[in-house]
Amino acid sequence: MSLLAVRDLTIALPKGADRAHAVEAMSFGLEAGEILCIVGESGSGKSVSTGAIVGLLPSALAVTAGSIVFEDRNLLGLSAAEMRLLRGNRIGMIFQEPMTALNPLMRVGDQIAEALKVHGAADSEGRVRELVEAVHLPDPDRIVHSYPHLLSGGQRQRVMIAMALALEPSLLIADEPTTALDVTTQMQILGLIKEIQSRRGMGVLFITHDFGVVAEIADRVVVMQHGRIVESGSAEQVLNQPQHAYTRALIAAVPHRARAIEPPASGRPVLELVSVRKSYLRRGGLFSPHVRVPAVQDADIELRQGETLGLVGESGSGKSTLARCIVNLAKPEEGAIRFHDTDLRRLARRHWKPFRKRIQMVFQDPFASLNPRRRVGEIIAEGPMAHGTPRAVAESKARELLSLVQLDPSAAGRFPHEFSGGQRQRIGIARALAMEPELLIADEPVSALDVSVQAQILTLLEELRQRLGLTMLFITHDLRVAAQVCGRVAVMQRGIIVEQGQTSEVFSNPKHPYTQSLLDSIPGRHWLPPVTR
Amino acid sequence: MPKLTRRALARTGLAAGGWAGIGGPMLTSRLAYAQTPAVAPKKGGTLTTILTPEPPVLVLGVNNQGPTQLAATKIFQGLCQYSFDLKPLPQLAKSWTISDDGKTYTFKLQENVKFHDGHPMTADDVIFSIMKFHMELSPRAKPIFANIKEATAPDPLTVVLQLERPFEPFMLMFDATACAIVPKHIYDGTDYRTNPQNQKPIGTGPFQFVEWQRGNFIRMKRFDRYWTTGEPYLDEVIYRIIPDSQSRALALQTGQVQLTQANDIEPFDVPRFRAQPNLEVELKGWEYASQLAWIEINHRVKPLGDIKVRQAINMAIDRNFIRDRLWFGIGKQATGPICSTTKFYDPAAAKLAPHDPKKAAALLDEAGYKPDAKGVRFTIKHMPLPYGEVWTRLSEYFRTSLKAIGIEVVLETADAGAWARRIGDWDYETSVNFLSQYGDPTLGVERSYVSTNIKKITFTNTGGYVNPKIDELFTTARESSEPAVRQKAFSEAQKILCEELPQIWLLELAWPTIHDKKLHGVIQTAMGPNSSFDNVFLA
Amino acid sequence: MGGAPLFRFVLQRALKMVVMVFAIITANFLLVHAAPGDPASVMAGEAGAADPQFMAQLRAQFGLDKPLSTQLWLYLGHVAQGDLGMSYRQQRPVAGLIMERLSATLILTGSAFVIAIFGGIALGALAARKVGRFSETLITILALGLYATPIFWVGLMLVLIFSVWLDWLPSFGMNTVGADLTGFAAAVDTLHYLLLPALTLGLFYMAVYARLTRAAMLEVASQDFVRTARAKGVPEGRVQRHHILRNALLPVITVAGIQAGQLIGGSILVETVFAWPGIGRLAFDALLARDYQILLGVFLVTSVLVLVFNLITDLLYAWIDPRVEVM
Amino acid sequence: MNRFAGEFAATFLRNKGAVAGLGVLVLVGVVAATASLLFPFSPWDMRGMPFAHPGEADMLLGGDSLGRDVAAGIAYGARVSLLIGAVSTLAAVLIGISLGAIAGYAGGSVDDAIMRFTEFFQTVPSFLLAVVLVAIFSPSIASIVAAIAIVSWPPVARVIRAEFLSLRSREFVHAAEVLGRSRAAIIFREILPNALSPIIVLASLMVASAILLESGLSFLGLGDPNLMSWGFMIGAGRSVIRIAWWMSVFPGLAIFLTVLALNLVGEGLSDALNPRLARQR
Repeated sequence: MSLLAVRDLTIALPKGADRAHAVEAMSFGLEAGEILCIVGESGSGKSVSTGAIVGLLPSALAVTAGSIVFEDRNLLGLSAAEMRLLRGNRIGMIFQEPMTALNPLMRVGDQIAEALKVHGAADSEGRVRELVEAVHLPDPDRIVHSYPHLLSGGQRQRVMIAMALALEPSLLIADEPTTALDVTTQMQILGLIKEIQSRRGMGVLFITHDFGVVAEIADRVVVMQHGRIVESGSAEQVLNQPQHAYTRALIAAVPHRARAIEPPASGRPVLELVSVRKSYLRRGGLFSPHVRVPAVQDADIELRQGETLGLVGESGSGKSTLARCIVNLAKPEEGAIRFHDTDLRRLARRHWKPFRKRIQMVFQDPFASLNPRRRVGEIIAEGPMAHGTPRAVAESKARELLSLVQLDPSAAGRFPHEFSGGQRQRIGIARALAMEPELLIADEPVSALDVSVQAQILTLLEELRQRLGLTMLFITHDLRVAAQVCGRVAVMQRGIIVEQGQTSEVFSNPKHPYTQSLLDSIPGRHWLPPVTR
Repeated sequence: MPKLTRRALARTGLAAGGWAGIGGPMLTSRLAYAQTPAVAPKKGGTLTTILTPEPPVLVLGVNNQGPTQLAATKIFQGLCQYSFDLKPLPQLAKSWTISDDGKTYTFKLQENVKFHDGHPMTADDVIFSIMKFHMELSPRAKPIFANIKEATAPDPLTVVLQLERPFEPFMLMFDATACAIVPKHIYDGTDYRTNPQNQKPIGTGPFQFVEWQRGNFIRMKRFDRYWTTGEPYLDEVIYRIIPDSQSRALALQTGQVQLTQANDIEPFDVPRFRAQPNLEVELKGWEYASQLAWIEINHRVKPLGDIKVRQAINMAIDRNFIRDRLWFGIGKQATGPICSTTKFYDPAAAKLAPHDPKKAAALLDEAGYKPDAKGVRFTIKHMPLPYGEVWTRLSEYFRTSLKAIGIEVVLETADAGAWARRIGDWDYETSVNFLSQYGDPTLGVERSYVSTNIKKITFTNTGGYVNPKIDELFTTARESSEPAVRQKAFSEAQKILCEELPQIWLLELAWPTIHDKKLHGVIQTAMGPNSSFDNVFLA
Repeated sequence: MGGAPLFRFVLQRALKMVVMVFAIITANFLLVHAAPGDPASVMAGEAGAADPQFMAQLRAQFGLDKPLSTQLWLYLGHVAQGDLGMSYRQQRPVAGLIMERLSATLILTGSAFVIAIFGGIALGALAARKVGRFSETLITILALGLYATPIFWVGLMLVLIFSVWLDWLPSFGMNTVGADLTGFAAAVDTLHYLLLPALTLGLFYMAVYARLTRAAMLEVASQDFVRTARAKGVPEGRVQRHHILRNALLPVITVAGIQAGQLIGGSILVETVFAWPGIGRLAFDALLARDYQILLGVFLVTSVLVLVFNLITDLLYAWIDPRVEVM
Repeated sequence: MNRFAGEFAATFLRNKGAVAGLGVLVLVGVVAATASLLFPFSPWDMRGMPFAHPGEADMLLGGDSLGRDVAAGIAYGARVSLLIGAVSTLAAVLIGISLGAIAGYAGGSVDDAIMRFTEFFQTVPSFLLAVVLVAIFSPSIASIVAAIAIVSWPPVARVIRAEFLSLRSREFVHAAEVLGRSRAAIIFREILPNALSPIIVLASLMVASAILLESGLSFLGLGDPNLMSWGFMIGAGRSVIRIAWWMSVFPGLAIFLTVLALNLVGEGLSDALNPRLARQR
């Protein structure tokens, strides 16, 4: 008998949604001691199905058919009170966003103790400490008495795991538990989950969109698309011999093609950063004075005509700040930012204007980077118009650009919210290209996108770069992406560029230990996706 | 009905012994009022009543506002008080004589009068109060007391005032509200306004000050060494400060207070209280004050200087409506510049044109003020009196009445501060005003009409009316010591003023005094609730 | 929060408050003196007669004959020494006048605040808990209704019901005069008088806090940590109280802090209806009589009260929310 | 605004309270607009006996202490109340938006200065300040509107500032900056339109509180004496409440309904403009 057996689970979406069911006829089993990954892109129904298992579906959704048998009991037949007794007791859960998943007003220790208390277990301090130690949190005594905001994301996720494990559940449901974490942290958390799972023989239901993570952790895999399971099997099998077209497409989209080694760019330097320094004044709290926090320290970068430089680092490494300094969204305190032979840092706002045409930027969040109240056509045309292009010219150009980024020119009359994330990112790219820039700065342009869309955008950028001869600064936290896109990379850690050089050189022979640890943390780094097609 | 106790009778009887003069046999009226006492006086009890708005201080002279007078007359007393027909009655003065030339006034004081701090009251205190205290503090008393050539005290209980010129209404200046007797030993040589004792006033009255919680209440208790033995009857008098008129009415209705006076109760509530069986509503007691309300007109503003315009306005207004609908029958329609309760009122001379809007419109047509397309002849501004709701209603009625004859009235609200300033600065077109007449036209009427009193000060002839004949008539009346001569002058003045209408007189005000029927002796003189309450009792 | 940083914080805030208070005094001084009419003319009006000499004498006595800037300078100097000046009309130190009546206002607004905050949070929490049910609708309607009714109107209706019809509670004043009660009896007596005005003032703000609490709870209920709590198997009641309500209180506290001033302002109306001897009424009467010193004093005292209240709110916030310290 | 508007309308219309509120507001608006047709005479005209009971002398809602028609007063008063509510709110919103936008966009010491200024207005009790302002500049519709606007802009400034602070760091604003657009274009074309939805909600509530504030001022005798407003009517009627309850009950009801309606509409707007929260209802 399986630990968990889901049969023909069907969950209806409310009327007016884009499809009838969030999950349709879903069946799978999970054995004790096994890690099952449910993989799918956003909207595939993978999270909804776990909600049904633990009885925490949003009120708008309802299970219309199927059964969920856990430890010989059909969970769908249990009352809310009975479900509550199972949750946190027999079934533990961890979620995606560690930053918001803990009650900010409760001490960490109290939150762990609460998990024990509500199920009638002894909530002694000793037990809480034990749990904290079990998830390898440093300085358990301090952590137990800390409030969540003092902990890093990885630490919080460990607290979540400690809480989920408090009563030694037989089933752990992990819903994208590492998605919001940096790669190095992600690797540690994955290791921890695996360690605990093998020690306790739990069944783990692991939701993810990342095939790298799957390769890292899964015993078996279920692939979902549009609420249906399209393929399932052992990890080995699904990863290396995917059967379903969708699975194959997903795997193919994982960036893996190392860029062909190019000769070092020999053009004249477009952009030179010399000893750029930028710090932030962090507002003190009620009781503490303001603090100056360095964000970028002594950054030196040279970017030559036609090359793509990758700026790689984890969150908080200062890579985005550096990009913002280049386009004058942030004012560096020291150093020079030479664009051709002009030091941009010293320019006043109005003298900056001519350079706006020449340096453009693509942003990370396709939802936040387009003004929701403006039509797409206006969004693209407004840049050139601000620089004197007549409206009619700018608008017809906007339609051309829409075709260039493979959107229908009729999109010009619509609003951003009518488009998907990938489409919006294309609009963002079109907006930047409308200025006909020499230098394009792409700040994590694909990190908010699903893998398949990510691949399309990367391909588009590469095509455009070659066609238009763009020089590009590409900022990313994803080493796979960097490897695919960039000729050279610079690795940043805590505001300092620790290493830079040819991509192949840096990745195959890292000089700096941090670069090494980044490379070691690439999920599924030992797995080479099969080249289909 | 007002009652007079045996004690009071004995006192007045004593005073009746052989004093004569122009003041004449002054006791008749009070005696006439002394009807059979229905209830025997009883000692004890607390009278809770209302004061609104809260006075700034309780020393008469330092402040002479209405509420101050109400409360402070229990603490301070004057030399005399007045009967309903304005004859002087003794208070701190036991008796008085006036020389035949009308220039020498001799007052005999009551014996055994003590201030609340135990000091005996003597002629020195009286002379100090008249010649220094009120002379400095009271703009009303100053010009009259300035006429005193010499004040002397032949003995501690006699005061002799020697006037420069005879002044017939002089005896009307000696009640507590006009000239309260204050302790010389406390005030002499100090700044009267800032004397710390002002916060804990000391007088000779039947009640002594105990406690004042600002915004809440003023408490006074019986003064045990009061100069009339056995009085006062009440143990305590409490004035509660209740700013909201409905709360005041409710307090009276529920018996939380036993007495309301002055403007405590809005006129429209009075019928209700008349119907309440345990309460009694009295309208007498304001004969000395005799307040006359009018539409204040600034003659400098066109076309208000035009006599025809004023006559038209006069005819546009229905005084019966004002009395019956706004004041709910309280008060009396004005017939001229002098109240019917004031001396020298002449019913034959004081005749105003009756309410007649048609004639009013015709008069305006005739004077050349033709209505425009919207029916408006001209627009004037009007500043309502900021003393309560009924005055606002009055101004609204004024606006409606004038609209009917084609005069547009725009109201401009001013609070008490702004109102007083703007009237004093002549910065108004029309407003409403009411003034006390203090029993004699020379004291309270003349000031509003003579050209010599056109000043940038409130309660002068702020409207700027000028008529030499009127100036002459009032001067004659002021300077003559012959009542007949004075009457003639006043009669003629009333006739002229009723034709020229320098102001549009509306109503002789009366203020309802409403009290629990258990409370006796509230209204006995023309001072009404401003009397000392020494013989008021609960039974 | 440790001792030293707390001390430094309070010190900094105190400095800021002093600057703010002087700015307020200056602005109000200029505003109040822009009013037409001065105390001398009002007093002359009240005296029933006046002459120019008398007026000039009054103005000289009050210092109103000096240039405005000199008057302001003198006033600021006095305030810095803790002297709020003399009331023109009452001839008493303003500080004393205000102090006499401040406690009445504090009692009134304090109890109103307690009624408002506890009642409001309770009702709001209940409404959030019962979303979509009848009791939620009832609470929402009640809150909206109270929110939409003029405050003095509520006062009048309460008086009509409880004083006139039922005769349970006195309709005006603050205590039974002459009863000479002390200790507990006096407190009970005052409580009798306090009930209606405090309720009148409190109900409006109760509606505000109820709405706010409900909204905040719904907002918090959608946050991740609530899902975490449920996933731990925490019972619903505990989820509501320990996780949702505690977090939802933060915005309520913020708003309550900001509204402290409004509560004092609103007490003018309530003090008028119930003849409550507080400073709101004092200020209004002073305004009508152009008694600048009192008016300025009331502005000063209420501003200080508001600032102190804001400080308390911030400290309370910091005490409840551990994040504030390092924000 | 095709789909935007459609979704907005749909969410709004789902909220029964908001629809009812809108209905009441429309009714009040219609009565205000047609007052001179419904009652072709001045609301100050004396039409019958003082204190005529409702229904007497052709006065549906009775007469007041001078025999003026209460119903006419309410109809004409609707104009004044709505006018005062709308104009003062508009003024407050304009002040608040300007200051809040400058503070939020400029940041730094400008922000500090403006926020101190705002705090200043929030420190002085607002009703007290309104009373003083109206008293000093003598009660008239202009001074009342100005006073209400002066005491009610700070929340707008705070909200706008907060929105600006958050929107300023949004990527589409950065994009506009990188495109080289002018500051004015960024403020007015990019940020402001996105900051308005909380202001729309706030404004509907501010109109409501302005009407309440006006009635409070009138209650203290600080209303415009030349305009028939609901606050004035209550002020005039409350003292005779035992004789003529209808004089204060009906205008009180008018205020109550209008303010309630505005609040309901405000909530509906809030839900429709923040669909995420609305779904939880």
